[in-house]
Amino acid sequence: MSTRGYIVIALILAAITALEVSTYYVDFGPLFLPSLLIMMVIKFVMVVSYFMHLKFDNKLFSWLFYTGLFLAVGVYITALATFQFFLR
Amino acid sequence: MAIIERPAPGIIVPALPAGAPAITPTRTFGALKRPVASTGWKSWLFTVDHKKLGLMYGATAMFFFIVGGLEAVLIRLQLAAPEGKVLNADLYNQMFTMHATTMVFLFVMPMAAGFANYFVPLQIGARDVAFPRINAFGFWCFLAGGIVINLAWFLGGAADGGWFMYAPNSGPVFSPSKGVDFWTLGLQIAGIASLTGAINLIVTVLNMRAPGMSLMKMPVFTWLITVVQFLLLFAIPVITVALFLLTFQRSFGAQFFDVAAGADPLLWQHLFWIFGHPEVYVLILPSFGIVSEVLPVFSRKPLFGYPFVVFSGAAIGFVGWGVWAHHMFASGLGPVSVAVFSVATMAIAVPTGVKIINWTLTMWGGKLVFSTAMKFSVGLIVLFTIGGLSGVTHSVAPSDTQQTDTYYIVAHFHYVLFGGAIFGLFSGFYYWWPKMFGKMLNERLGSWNFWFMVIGMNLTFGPMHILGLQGQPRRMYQWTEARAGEGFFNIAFWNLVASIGSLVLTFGILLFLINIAITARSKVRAPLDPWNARSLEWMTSSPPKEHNFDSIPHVHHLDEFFHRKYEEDPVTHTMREVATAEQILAELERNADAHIHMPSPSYWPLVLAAGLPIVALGILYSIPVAIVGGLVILYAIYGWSLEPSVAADSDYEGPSSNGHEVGATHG
Amino acid sequence: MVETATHDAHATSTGLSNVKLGMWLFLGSECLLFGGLISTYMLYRGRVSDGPTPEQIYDIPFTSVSSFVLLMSSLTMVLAVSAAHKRDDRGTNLWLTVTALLGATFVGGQVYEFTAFYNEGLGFTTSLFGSSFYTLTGFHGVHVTVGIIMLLAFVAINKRSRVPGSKSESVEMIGLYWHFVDIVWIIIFTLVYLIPV
Amino acid sequence: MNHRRLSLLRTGSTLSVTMMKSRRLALRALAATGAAAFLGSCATNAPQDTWQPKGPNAKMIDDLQQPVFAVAGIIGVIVAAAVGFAIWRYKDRGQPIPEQTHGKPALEITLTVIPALILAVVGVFTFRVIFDLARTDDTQLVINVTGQQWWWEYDYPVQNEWGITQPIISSGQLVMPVGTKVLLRETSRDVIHSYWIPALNGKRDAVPGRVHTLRLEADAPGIYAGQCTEFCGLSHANMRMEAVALSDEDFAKWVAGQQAAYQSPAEGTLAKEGESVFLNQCVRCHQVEGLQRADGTLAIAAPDENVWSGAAPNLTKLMSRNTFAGAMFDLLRDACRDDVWRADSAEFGAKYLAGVDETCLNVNDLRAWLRNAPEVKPMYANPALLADTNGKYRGMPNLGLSESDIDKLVAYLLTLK
Ligand code: HEA
Ligand code: HEA
Ligand code: HEC
Ligand code: CUA
Ligand SMILES: [Cu+2]
Repeated sequence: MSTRGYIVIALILAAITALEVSTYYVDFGPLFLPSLLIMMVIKFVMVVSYFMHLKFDNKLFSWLFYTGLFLAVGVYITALATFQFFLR
Repeated sequence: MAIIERPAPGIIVPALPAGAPAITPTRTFGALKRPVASTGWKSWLFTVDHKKLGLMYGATAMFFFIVGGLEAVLIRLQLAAPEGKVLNADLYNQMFTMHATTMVFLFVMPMAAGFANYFVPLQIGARDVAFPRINAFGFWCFLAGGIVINLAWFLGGAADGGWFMYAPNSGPVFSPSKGVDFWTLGLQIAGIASLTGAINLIVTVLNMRAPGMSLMKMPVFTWLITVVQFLLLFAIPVITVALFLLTFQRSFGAQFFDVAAGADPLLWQHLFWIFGHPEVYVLILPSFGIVSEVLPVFSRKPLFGYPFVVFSGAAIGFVGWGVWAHHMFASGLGPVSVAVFSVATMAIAVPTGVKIINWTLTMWGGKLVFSTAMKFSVGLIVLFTIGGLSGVTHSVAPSDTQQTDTYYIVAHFHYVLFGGAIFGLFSGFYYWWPKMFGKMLNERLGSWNFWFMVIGMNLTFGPMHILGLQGQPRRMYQWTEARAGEGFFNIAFWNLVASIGSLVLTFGILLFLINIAITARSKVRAPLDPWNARSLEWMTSSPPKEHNFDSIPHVHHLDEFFHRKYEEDPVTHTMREVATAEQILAELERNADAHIHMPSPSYWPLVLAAGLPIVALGILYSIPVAIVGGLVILYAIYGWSLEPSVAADSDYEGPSSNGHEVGATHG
Repeated sequence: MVETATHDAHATSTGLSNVKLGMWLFLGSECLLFGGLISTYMLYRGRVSDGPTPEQIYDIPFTSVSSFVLLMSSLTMVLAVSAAHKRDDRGTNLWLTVTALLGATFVGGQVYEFTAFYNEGLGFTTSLFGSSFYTLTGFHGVHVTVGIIMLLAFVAINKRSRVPGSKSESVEMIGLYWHFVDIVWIIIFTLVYLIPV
Repeated sequence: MNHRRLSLLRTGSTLSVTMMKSRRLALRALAATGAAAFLGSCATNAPQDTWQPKGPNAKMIDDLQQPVFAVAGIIGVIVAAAVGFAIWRYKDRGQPIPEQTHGKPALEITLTVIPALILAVVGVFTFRVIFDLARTDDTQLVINVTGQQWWWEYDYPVQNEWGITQPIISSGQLVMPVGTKVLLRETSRDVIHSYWIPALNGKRDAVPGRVHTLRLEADAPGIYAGQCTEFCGLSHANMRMEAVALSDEDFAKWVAGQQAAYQSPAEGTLAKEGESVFLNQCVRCHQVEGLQRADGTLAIAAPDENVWSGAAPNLTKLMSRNTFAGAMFDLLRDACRDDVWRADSAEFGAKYLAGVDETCLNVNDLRAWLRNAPEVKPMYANPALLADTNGKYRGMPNLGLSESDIDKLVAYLLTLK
């Protein structure tokens, strides 16, 4: 990827961050939580895919990393669910 | 210790000159010169050789086995009769906590790590692991952790909260001695060993296989060890979090498990068991791997359903992540969670069953040779199944609410741990001893060893099924005649039987120690291929040379070694010997590689690991000491990162010149 | 320097570099570490005892700026990696130094934030919220600090041409670690700061 | 909460229940023959036997687990037999090295699917029982249960239909009416404990900061033994409990007795002297409802200032129970105790309600307790350890009483009925 490409990615990331922060000032209503989470995931995936090159690298790296990531997400969400965390 | 004595090279002396490879020091950063010795105590202290480290893991773990076993015997002596007086309540609580901690973290895990270290590189045809220095660092962390945990015995009392250390009972008020602090910090340090070991071995397996060794040609032991390393890779950080929270609460006043502040004690339980359940598979899978090596060798048949065994191993590893709350069926999770975890737990019996079935079918139609190793493996099949089936009765959550925290659970996990994990390890001792030391353990004594252990183990843990179903709870320093009942199920009788059984068991294990001692003195060398084995680790001298293989073999089959020795008769479909082990080795020697770069010894791993217990003790007694420890660590990291993994002129010149390198990297 | 010692990637079974595989494995493992800390925080964030609540003390504009700084440090990091691949030593050192400075700005912000919170009555031992907040963000801060040390140490060693092994790979590894610390913050920023209790 | 409400909800699924039953019968027969052959005859099993349900909740568990044990047993036997056969049949007798077969996928898959199916069936029944055991909507009597190091407190909230017009606080023995759906609401004041009366139901942890429910129901009057089963520190082994089931009439008498007004001992008796010792020494921690100080004010205990867990057993009706100190010691001499425990259903209530009198009192253990409690029951009640607990005791301390004070106290305690 070219330097320019990286800068474009960074700008997009910056823009999303700005949007995220704006939720703090503007009322997004019921979209608030989903939109924040989606923006978070987009940023995450962009950094991982482009800055960390996962998108272009050998698939094995993705397997190793995403196994850990999804395991963490699955296990901890389940654990929180047993605390009725998502019902409160 | 006898087993770390490095024996002289085997009888089949390879063509290579026996002299130590020439390694000269390079000037590196640091106060000391780079260590070079390849014999003497320094060669052990600074070694990065996976085989030496494997033996060091093994010897240290064996020591802790005896410690943990003696603790167990004290427990049984106390419980032999009602109102036991051998230990008081406080000591008893420390005893079972440390018994479990020692057995799980300081015996089975490092013993398996020892086998993995020694044999995974050999089985995949590598010259060392991917990161030899990190490997050495791991061993020293394990040792340091074990020392820190046990130091508490001498500094005011050991940990006393049970091995799962439930909050808030493990908090500063309810467990006022420093035992729990030593426990958390010690486990934290030992955890580093497991984590670094996991990364190291996974990379080794992925990257350092001999040419032709595809993943589905790897020996099952290596496969299951790899699964274990993934379990550790993802489980260790969870216990790390739990331990940090507890340390922060006990040492720095954080409130994580302080109910008065609104904390929920179930948080600890979740964190512990999210780690803890994968952990039990960490304990058993290496033994499953060993058994999967031993059974085919002594049945003279390949493992039945190799891909099923491999995939079921991976499946166990995976499903094992979704069942942790079966340790919490009585904790008050609510019916939905309980139901989900109950059914998930049942599911795990399926892949485990696949293994049992395949082992039995491996024996089916074979030509069974009952060496001691084979006996232990067959013993495992039956005894583990008993433990696994009682596990299934726990998985039925409502009946578990009757069973949990009784001796019925204690029976379950000793059957899977002793009848499973330990029997597997013993099978491995007998099977691989000639490989590691060039001498055979005595088979006659081995047979006695086996039978005493089988009988002792059933006498000890069999009655615990009855005790538990009769309602005797765990972790009671005394039991009372008043609630013993009468007749066949009388608790007093079965407690006594269990205690006697533990002495039988002790005698059985003593026979093993005697066997080691006798073997160490014996001058008889083991034959090159004593068992008619099948996999690559047998395709080199016993014990293997520092660089493992003179030339890296090219692999064409699962069970490569066997297929070099035998060919199928196209008419009768029976196997015909076409080459002896000696011939195959001689062939490898003729093609020996030139320019073998072996990683050079280094003292940084030891220095780095030594910094950790200093920090730990500093946290407990005086922060300046902790800072000193931190400086030691920084110094060691700095020195380490400037040191090349292979000293400049350590090239080992072999007779021929088709170059092959170790493939070990920086690290 | 013994370049032969560090194995060239093509000689491994997968063709991938050992160190890089190791690094990704480590990062996969770190997911479970931070997952645990984040879950602990999520469970406890509303449990404030008598102490201040998150809404009372969080300074969203301030944290937004420092989050932004950290995000941009990922850009400079990736430029450093790029330069290293081009064997541009000066560029590498320059971008690494900038990255370290941005990281230090972030950590400085965190130190300021911690002091401010402390002055507003939120200590480590004040409430479950306090304990879990400081533990989570503290762990992250320590990770950033370690990253800064790695960056600066590399620059120092590089200037004296004493880097063992492949330079570009070393920079890439530091980069992976650094970006990981950044993505953890992306999650923390949303879950901890932006989503109210 | 409806007194004696008949549960009609159950009849809804008669069909599936019968189906379940017939299958269960077959499996049970198998299990029974297996067990009989293996275990021999049944004598008096230990009082905490988990295979002898004495109430519908425990029965539900037992009905579920018996077939599971049977299935597990059968599978165990099959595996052992297969291994045994292979050992015997394929032992090396000089036969040639066999063909190197690598497996038969069809066989493999069959042998994988069968266990999966068995477990699926077990899973379905397990589901049902889990949810049945979690029900709270058919409760007839509620009792709050609080665990602490190392005893249980029972608190009967006001329930007029049971004649409970003021809260009853008791410890050690849980008294409940027979054939009644009792719901325990459990919590803890310090660490996690677990409430378990095996004959009546499985365990449920008592977790500080949380309230968990547990259904109990006994079929017949009697005493059912239990034990704290979550490791809770030093005296975990000594934290026992008993559930006492009484007929409705007897339960009503018990309730009345518990609510009876306090009667101060007559002037001039040893017991009266004991009362003043009690006021001096014990009221710090132990509440006796209605007990008045010399100046006529009510004596209110302040255990929270003296005991880390914040409570000590309420002694108002101490002698109405048979045990003390977390049911570790008997208040009754052995002979009297056996008389109560072995009484048949008809006589049991009367014998239990008689409580403890001078002839039956187990003086030795009670005196030993008063003389030096931490010596007979391990507790962190050593003043040297108080630094960790802001000067509070964990458990009852050694009060250094003189023998004559103990005489007086015993006499006084005997009046608390
Ligand atoms: C080596 C370690 C090991 C292994 C392999 C297992 C294996 C299993 N364990 Fe065990 N377990 C422990 C170690 C282990 N366990 C420990 C240490 C504890 C206690 C911790 C503590 O509290 O201190 C514990 C506790 C424990 C509990 C909690 C009990 C309680 O505290 O209340 C439960 C509950 O479900 C459980 C279930 C299981 C199951 C279902 C399996 C299964 O994996 C077993 C599967 C195997 C088989 C079933 C046999 C072979 C299969 C066949 C022949 C196929 C046909 C079978 C059927 C159709 C049933 N275990
Ligand atoms: C791998 C794990 C492992 C192993 C191998 C063992 C082995 C043994 N265990 Fe262990 N045990 C656990 C793991 C293990 N245990 C765990 C996890 C717990 C739960 C703890 C808790 O509740 O927190 C537990 C709890 C536990 C209890 C319950 C305590 C309680 O709840 O109160 C008991 C009681 O009998 C017991 C007994 C034994 C015995 C008799 C052995 C025997 O097999 C030991 C045999 C070994 C030896 C006897 C060593 C040989 C020694 C020699 C040969 C010495 C001779 C040499 C010289 C004199 C120089 N164990
Ligand atoms: C500092 C607090 C404290 C004081 C003072 C104290 N006790 Fe106790 N006592 C306790 C605690 C706590 C227990 C529960 C101990 C256990 O069972 O683990 C207890 C238990 C008892 C029991 C058993 C009660 C039951 O129902 O199980 C009796 C009887 C008793 N105490 C009598 C006395 C008498 C008489 C005195 C005064 C001479 C006294 N106690 C003083 C704290 C105290
Ligand atoms: Cu209370 Cu164990
Ligand atoms: Cu488990």
